[in-house]
Amino acid sequence: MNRLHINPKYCKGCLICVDVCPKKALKPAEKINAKGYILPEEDDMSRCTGCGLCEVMCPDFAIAIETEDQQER
Amino acid sequence: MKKHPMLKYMKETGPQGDRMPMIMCPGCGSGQVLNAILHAVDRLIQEDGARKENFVFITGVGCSARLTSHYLNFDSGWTIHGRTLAIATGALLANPELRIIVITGDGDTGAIGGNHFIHVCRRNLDLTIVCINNGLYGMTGGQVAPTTETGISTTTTPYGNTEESFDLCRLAEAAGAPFVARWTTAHPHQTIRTLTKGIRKKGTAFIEILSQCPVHKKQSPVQMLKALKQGTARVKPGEPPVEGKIPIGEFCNLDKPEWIQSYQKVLDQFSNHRTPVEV
Amino acid sequence: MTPIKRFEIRIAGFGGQGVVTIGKILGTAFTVYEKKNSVNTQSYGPESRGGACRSEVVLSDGEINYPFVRKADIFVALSQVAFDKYVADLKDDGILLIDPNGVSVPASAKKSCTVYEVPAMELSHEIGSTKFQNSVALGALYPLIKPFVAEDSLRKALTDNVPPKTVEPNMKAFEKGKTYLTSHHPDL
Amino acid sequence: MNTRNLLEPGVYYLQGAQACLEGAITAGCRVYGGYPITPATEIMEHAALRLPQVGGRFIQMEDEIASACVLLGSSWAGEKAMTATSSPGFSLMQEAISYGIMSETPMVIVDVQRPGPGQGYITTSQEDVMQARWGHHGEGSAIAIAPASVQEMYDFTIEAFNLSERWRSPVLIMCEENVAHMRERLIVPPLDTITVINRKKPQDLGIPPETYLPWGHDVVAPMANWGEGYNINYIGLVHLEDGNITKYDLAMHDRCVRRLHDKIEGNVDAIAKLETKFVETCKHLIVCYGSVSRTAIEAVVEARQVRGIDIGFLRLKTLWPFPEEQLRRILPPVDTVFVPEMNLGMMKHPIAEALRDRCRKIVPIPCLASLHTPEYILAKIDEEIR
Repeated sequence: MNRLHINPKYCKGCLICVDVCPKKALKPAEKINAKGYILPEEDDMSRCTGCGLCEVMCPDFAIAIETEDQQER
Repeated sequence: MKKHPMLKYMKETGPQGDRMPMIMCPGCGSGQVLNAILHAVDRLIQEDGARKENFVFITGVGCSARLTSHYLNFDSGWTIHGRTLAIATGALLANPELRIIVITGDGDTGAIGGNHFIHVCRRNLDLTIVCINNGLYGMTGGQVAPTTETGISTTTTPYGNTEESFDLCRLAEAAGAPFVARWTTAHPHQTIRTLTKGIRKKGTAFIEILSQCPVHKKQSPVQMLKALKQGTARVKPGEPPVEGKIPIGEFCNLDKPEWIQSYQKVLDQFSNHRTPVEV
Repeated sequence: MTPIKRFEIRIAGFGGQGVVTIGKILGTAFTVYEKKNSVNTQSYGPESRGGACRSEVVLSDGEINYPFVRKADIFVALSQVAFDKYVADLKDDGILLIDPNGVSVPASAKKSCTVYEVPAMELSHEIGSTKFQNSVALGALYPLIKPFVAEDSLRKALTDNVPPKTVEPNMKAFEKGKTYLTSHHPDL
Repeated sequence: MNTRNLLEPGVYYLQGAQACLEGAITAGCRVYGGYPITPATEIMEHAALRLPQVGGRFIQMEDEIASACVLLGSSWAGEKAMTATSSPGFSLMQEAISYGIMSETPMVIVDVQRPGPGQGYITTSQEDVMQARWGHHGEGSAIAIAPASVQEMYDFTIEAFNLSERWRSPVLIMCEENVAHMRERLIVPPLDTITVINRKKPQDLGIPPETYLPWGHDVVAPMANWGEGYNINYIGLVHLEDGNITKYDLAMHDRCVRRLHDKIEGNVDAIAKLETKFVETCKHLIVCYGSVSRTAIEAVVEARQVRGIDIGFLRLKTLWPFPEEQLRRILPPVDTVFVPEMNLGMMKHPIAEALRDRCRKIVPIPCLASLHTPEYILAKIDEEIR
């Protein structure tokens, strides 16, 4: 299963990634973080195809998808 | 933890401390545009074997300008409001090998730098201009811009904008730029493709990216991206625009003499030529 | 060559008479070929309005500080307007060189200074064009500044400062001016 | 030094404007961006002719703002660059000069001064000497020098490039219309006797990109150029030595701006040059600069020889940084100080400040739109002293 990495230092909680994910693999977190942002989190990563749209559309370079291939290495 | 793939081109930290996160407001389109530009540059480095050292990013002043403000692991200049293209001209004169990417905003290009903009397009200098158009002045708090639509209220048009707005792509084309395109922050893959083409283009490539300012337009980034998608329609060269939609796409890609190359012919002919100064 | 502390030449006429070129030629001859110091200035801005065009050369073996004419040693006047405008700056015992067809010198002015005449326009016309009158004037000026400059230097400087195609008629004009003056003033 | 197609050693008869440009290319200038304006255009026309011949590039820009910005871009990309303008254009260049000071950019701007305000006129003037110091916004100073002859238009322009490279600073050549337009002897010495200074580079000092501090290492930081792999960010905001701007605090601000200021103002002795005559024990003094010094020395010599007035001569070759300490060191206490200027009294202010307790009286001798005649200065001296 692909893994989601959110950098909490960089993410400002715009949630563009949650919206653009074609497979709806992400969801907003339930809790607000210390900076007042709601960060994205994994919803059902089994749906993630690793298309990378969330990475390409992230304004803050805060998201990364680790595919299964990469994990094996 | 795996990092965002484009962070390899960013200076996350330096000898005197961390530089990121970037200063942009949450959901600002500028970061998305930088993301797309870095993807395009990455492609040129990987696919064309372009020399990373030759890429130079130049910005002026405004939200768009902050993109080069010490974040990039490239040569860059965070310069003067509106003057980016004049500075880029100087850099190209000094070193035509440089691949200059000027990131500007609609105020930078359409207002204070308008004169430099039309003349760079006229000369057809080999550089890429990426204009992030959010339709207002964000950095100073949401004032009207030359690209603000008629009727829109801003802090300096409290009763609505009574002026007509600029179509920067038509301006660039009329001024002579051979490569002109427009996309939005909702079209990342198209943007990356066009940017790659534009940077490869020998000549002035003007690429406008319609972008969102969630803060001053008081809407969520997600909503605004949807509006950008719905409010625009792809138009191919020669096709008429779709009624009620802002045209997007690659509008022209012409072959024209690039100025540095034209001047090189003068250099080749006269650099060994000695016109004596009158004694 | 005679040593020289400061010698001032002013040439004036109307635009198109080649006044500026005479100044450049003189300066080049003095500086490049005679290894003396010289400063050449020309009328500019308000001065060049109203038909009087001026060129000045200050010549010295030493440093030249103030670059403009204070009191001219020689004044070459090719038009009446120019004469009237600048004659007051000529030294009391100075030398005046005029084209008698364009300039009439009042009797009062003739008393103290030495007046030489050269019909520059007319002589130039004989070569086929009035545009060589400056070289005629330069040729006529030569016998008057002989102590400071060799003829060869002036001719070389003339070659440097006129279009290559016109060197020959300009040389002819120079010769005509020089001959005219020396034949009328055998003492020179 | 690449000497191909440079003006060869010898004696020439040139206009000040031409000598200036020849000096520039001899000093290594290979980019010129400009905009026509009377009475500075001759420099630009000569640049258009000569730069291709030495393998450089010339461009006529859309305005003076752009012309000055060309210098920033060229300098960062590694070439020495120059522009020339006249007073109204000089006003437009102030933005880039200020940026050049902050970004510590070697660049040379020639101001062939004409009188103002407004369009004023196209004749001669020294009315921009204060603009050279205070025209740009913010603290920090540029270097300004004032040539007085065709030879100096050549020599001082080489010196201007050397100063700009040595101190990483904009250098302003403040000349007057009459100097730019006059023709005079220019002696070009053997080219190997001409000193040409180039910017210090991190590569030469063995500093790799990883440890390079673009605004650190020394009083004048080594300068990396674009295209060399140093990932340098030229910047106009106050910054830390490594270029970081997020760690803003007042101490960082103070350190950044004070260093820029001190780099120039703290090295006046190394930068500024004076010329003096008869000053050792003089009773009166004339202080001047630019082409007025040519009239002034003539008047001084005449006042001494003919009138028997004990008057000394001091010429400021460098206007800014103002050499106040040098003046105070060199000069004895004097009675009257005359300051002839082609303006209504500008440099008399720093001169008066420097000599505040060293003289009885400061007498400005203003002259607008034309060079003083020696008689004019002598009359003022007579008026005060006799």
